[in-house]
Amino acid sequence: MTGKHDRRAFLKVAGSTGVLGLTGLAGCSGDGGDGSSDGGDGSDGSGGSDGGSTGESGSGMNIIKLGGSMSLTGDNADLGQLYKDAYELTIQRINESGGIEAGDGNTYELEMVLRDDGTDASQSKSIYQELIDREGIDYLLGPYSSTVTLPASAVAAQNQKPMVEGGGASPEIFAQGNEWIFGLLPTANKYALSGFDMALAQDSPPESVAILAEDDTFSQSTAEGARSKIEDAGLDLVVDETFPSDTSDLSTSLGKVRDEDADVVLLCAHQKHNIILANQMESQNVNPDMAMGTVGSLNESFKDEVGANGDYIYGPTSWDINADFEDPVFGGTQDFVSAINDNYDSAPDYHSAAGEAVIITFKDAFESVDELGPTAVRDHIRQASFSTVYGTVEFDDSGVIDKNMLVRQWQPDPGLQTVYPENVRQSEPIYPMPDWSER
Amino acid sequence: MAATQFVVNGLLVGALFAAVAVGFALIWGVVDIINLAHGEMVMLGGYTSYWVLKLGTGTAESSVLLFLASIPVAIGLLFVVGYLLQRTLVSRVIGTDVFLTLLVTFGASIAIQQLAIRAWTANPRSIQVRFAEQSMALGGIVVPKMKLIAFAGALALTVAMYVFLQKTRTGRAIRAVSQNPEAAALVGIDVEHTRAVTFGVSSAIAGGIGAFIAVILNIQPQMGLIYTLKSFIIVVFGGVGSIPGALIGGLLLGSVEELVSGFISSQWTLAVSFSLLIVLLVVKPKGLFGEGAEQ
Amino acid sequence: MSTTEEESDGALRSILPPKQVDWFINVCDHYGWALLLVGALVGASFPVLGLEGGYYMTVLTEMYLFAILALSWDIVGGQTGYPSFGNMAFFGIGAYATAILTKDFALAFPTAFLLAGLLAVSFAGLIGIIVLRLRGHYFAIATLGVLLVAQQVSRILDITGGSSGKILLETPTAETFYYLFLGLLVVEIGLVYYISGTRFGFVLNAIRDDEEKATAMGFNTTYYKTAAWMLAGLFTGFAGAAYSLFNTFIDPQTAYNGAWNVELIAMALLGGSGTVAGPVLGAFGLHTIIELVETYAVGWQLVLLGGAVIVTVIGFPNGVVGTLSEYASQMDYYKHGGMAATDTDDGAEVSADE
Amino acid sequence: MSKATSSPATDASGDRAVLRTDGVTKRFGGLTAVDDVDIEIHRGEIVGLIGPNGAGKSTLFNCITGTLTPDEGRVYLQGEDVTDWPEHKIARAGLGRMFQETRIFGDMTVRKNLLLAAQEGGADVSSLMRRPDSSLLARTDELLDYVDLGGLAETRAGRMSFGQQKLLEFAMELMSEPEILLMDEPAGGINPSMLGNLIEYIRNANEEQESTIFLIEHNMDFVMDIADRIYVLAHGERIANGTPEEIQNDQRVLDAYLGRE
Repeated sequence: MTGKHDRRAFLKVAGSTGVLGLTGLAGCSGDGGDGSSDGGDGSDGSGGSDGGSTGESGSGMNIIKLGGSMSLTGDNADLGQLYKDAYELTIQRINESGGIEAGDGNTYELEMVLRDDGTDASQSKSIYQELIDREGIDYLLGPYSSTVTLPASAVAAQNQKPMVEGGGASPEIFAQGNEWIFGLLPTANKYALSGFDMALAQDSPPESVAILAEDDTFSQSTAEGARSKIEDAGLDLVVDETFPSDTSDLSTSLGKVRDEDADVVLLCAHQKHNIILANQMESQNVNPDMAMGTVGSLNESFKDEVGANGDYIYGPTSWDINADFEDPVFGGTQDFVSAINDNYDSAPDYHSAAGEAVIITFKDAFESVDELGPTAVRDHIRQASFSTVYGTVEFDDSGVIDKNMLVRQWQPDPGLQTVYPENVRQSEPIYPMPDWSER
Repeated sequence: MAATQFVVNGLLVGALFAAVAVGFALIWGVVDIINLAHGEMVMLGGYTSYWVLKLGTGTAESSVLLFLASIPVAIGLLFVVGYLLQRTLVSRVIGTDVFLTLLVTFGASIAIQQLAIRAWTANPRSIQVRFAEQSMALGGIVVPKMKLIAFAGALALTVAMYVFLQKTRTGRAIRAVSQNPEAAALVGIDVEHTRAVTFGVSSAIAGGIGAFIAVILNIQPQMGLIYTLKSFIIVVFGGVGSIPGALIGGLLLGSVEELVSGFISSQWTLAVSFSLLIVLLVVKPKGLFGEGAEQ
Repeated sequence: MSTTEEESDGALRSILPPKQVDWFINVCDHYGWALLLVGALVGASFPVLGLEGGYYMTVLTEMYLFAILALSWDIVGGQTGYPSFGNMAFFGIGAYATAILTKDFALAFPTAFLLAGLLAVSFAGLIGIIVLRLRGHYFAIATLGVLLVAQQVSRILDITGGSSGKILLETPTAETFYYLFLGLLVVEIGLVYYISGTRFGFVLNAIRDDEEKATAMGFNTTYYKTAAWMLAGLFTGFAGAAYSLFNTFIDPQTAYNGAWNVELIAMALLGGSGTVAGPVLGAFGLHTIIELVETYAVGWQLVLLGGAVIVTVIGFPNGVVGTLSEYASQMDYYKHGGMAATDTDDGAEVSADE
Repeated sequence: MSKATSSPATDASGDRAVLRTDGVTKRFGGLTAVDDVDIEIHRGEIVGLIGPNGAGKSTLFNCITGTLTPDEGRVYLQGEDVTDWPEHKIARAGLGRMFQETRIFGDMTVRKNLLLAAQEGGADVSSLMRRPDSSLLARTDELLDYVDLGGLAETRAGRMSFGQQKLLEFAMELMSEPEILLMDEPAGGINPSMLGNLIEYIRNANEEQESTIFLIEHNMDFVMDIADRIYVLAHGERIANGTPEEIQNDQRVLDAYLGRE
């Protein structure tokens, strides 16, 4: 595990900021003095500029440091934990199996520095800046959620360090001409598309759609993608509502959905609003043929909260947990799934798999380049192609993986089932979903 | 038709806002403190009820009666929390600068909220109450049964509070302290204790409402702020120190918000309520129904 | 308003004799300008002495930023007695203004920066006319309302990039921002220090202590407090204007950050609100602590912030500088007879009219 | 406009009034707090205003200072109609006011309190943005010595005793040299020895600087001793006007006020 390394990093940091802390407080008091005599440790400087992110570990093995922030507390702590588990396990496995035989001929162990951003976008920039400057990290792991990833990606670009992320899907991230960012999730505008494809393939395809979208960057992108799909498919968009993140009551919006008798309800939002949706659809007596939440509707914690009200709800995923892709570290997808289940509390989902693929992306690059360095690694990642538990990884010109979403549904009997596309599905979708009075 | 439905939705939740605001107004009137941690009392009440059911029955699904039985627990526990909050923290800043009192309660609010996140994670939770039919339709208007029960519960709590203040000995002591603490002390009222009881009672009601919110909406550690802000708006609408005013203010705010979200967009509800608040403060600083909002 | 603490501080007295403190404060008072100059020079010399762009420069820059924000807050909150919970609204407006002007209108940063300041100050004037009629609780919550509404509006509008915000990759260098924030801070300290010795400054303090009396003495208080509010808006707006590009990213949550608003109040309070040095020192101190907590006690930052606010308010309401100068002035008072030449102690402070 | 009625008995004709009210009336709801009151005060006079509680004395003061706007009637300061002026403008035109409860700026130093009171330079920005010059500082020292607060210039005013604060407030009024000073119960709540000092200061100011003073007072000994002339209000109406002796012998006053005590 990385505990040992973390502690060493901790001590190093403690030493340098201790100086800052003391001098910082020793300003002058009294009117007019601005006390800017503090923090004067230019000599200490940035620990990173010399060390780079490679160095000697205690055991004589060379190490490469990967660093990033994650939502370990705050709104998205549950999902953040999935990434953290996957990162940790993958790195542990790599190191146990002898580390990485890099293209420069040396063997390296991986070390991870993962900070908590508390799901707060305003922390993101300073955390990444700190990781680069003080920890000397050259290879960045992306954070979770688009809002946090956006500022982090700007730091990567400015410092010219490659960042591979499995947690930010907003197309905004990739629309900046940023050449240092690589995303493993399909962009948000694709999230709802497979769901529509599935519905349109049914015997009695839907005619009208209601979109309820949270006003954050990710959800707005998913809604945007859905709108153009709806237009292309000739569907009727009967309700299109945007609501603020702190809303906890969707009953008025759902009332409109009921009055318009929409066939499909698409909730572009995170877990909290999926819970509200599931409960209030029942209490507002809304009976569409299909209800889908874009993120957070497939988690176990979602189902725990809503119980039977969550049945028949759909959600997209970028990864089929039942698939079997080859993987250089775990062997195959199923090995990964059981390894996560054995070692951690939370069951894996596509966030976990994407997290695994983030590490493998770097591993693949380190093994392939002749000389370790941010630019060489970046250049390799751009044209790399390899298989992981998550599937085949290849990035397009803007830095996003080329992948479509699968659709899963909570079914009363077997539970969560992959229902689309047909070639990988476990069961037929239960479509249309039964009315509340018939359950 | 649509408007009627929006107003009904608004009234149903507005009663909950009102009951929360009544406690907020009481603290404001009696102790002259804006309790920015008031929303956290709602949150804690919700979690109390949630955990009582979850630990008692192993699941957060419950029958109506079982759920209603959990409310006294929330009320009792929150009374203690409120009482202690006043005794340990707030009493130390009473009578100092307004702004210090705001900061202390705000500090308490952040601390409670963050500790709640650490204890229970930031995931939203809800209590499921089962009915054969979740809602009933009255002339085309959909009324969820549980919301109706919550509405009645909120009104009952508000009325109980009113009666408590008017008819009981403690209630009279509270009113005496609110009018003149010095004189109240002279006639033998323990002012500190009375203020703490005020905090306790207000928090208890907020806690009871929190339990209802856990059923009809959901609860989350950071949910408090919005209830504090709504309470403030409602109290300004209704006038400080007026329980009927707060009740009407709450119903009004609920309806306005639902109408805005129904006809415009729920993105605008907060902006509209606050703009109304500021306009009202400037035009009619004593509230629509109040006698004395003057600081 | 504020309570005086006459508690016996015998132990403190022997470690830190009030005389020394008094002397120290006098020195700082007398050589205020020299100290400011020295501070500015020391600050300006770090990059020359080899502080490269990077973590420490970022931390220092952020310290200057918070000092600007805390001092600006204090012009209105501490000096004039109008505690605003919505100062970050000016910050957000400044931040979005430069972001939009440089990215969408391709203006040069200096032009955008000045325009942003102008915009923030006009907004402050407009809002000030409305909210400065309110006092106490009402003022505090109304300003919070302004902040929340401004945030929500930026979330809805297209030009602000909606909830995605704006990424700004073409920015000046880290050194530029270092000097810009340092310069802003030095100018602001100088200005506030100067004002605090003029009758304009006295009027602001008078409004804080007793606004009715100030009016009865012939001061149009609306005029003065609006001026103070706009001054605060100007510097807060400038800080925001520089911040969006410094941060390379701006979104509604970052621009109108309610938590920062509390943080900067805590800074002013901790250092000593109503003084010049207090908010600046408070900002340096608290920001250092917050940086440390972010690194070591991950996830506890906000709990600590809440705790720190409570402890400060209850135990230390005058802040470091305020407590010290009060402590020193005790000396002064007793030296000149203190309460000796006195009379019935009032108790009759219940105001009959109003 | 002016009704020019009932000029006061002791009117030394030709002496222009510093302050004159003309039929001032103020109602609150159904209650008439001040009812058609005429007052005229001349340079160098000390005039008392007495009356039972609730007679409308403070309301009349508030109407004069502009804190309240009268429903009817006019207020003239040095011949100028100031009825509709904002409070601060009236103050700036030369009307000083001491409140019933002592009001000084507690968190500012004694010196700053005094500097604030100085009227020099008016209220325009350019003069306000200058630091106080040395002659002004010298004056503050002089005044502080005069009221026995010498040496306390740098003390936080709120730290001083109640009596000292009252003296500071008075010194502030001396500093601003108003055309007329309205005092609401200056003798209230301070001890006898300090009251003696205060009487002396008021007298001196009146004699040496020709200060004009209009004061509300409940302490009859004090007001009979110090005032040149006294107005009596009851139920909002002016029921008497005259020298202390005349007032003491006025039957209506005795009925309405003194009789009750």
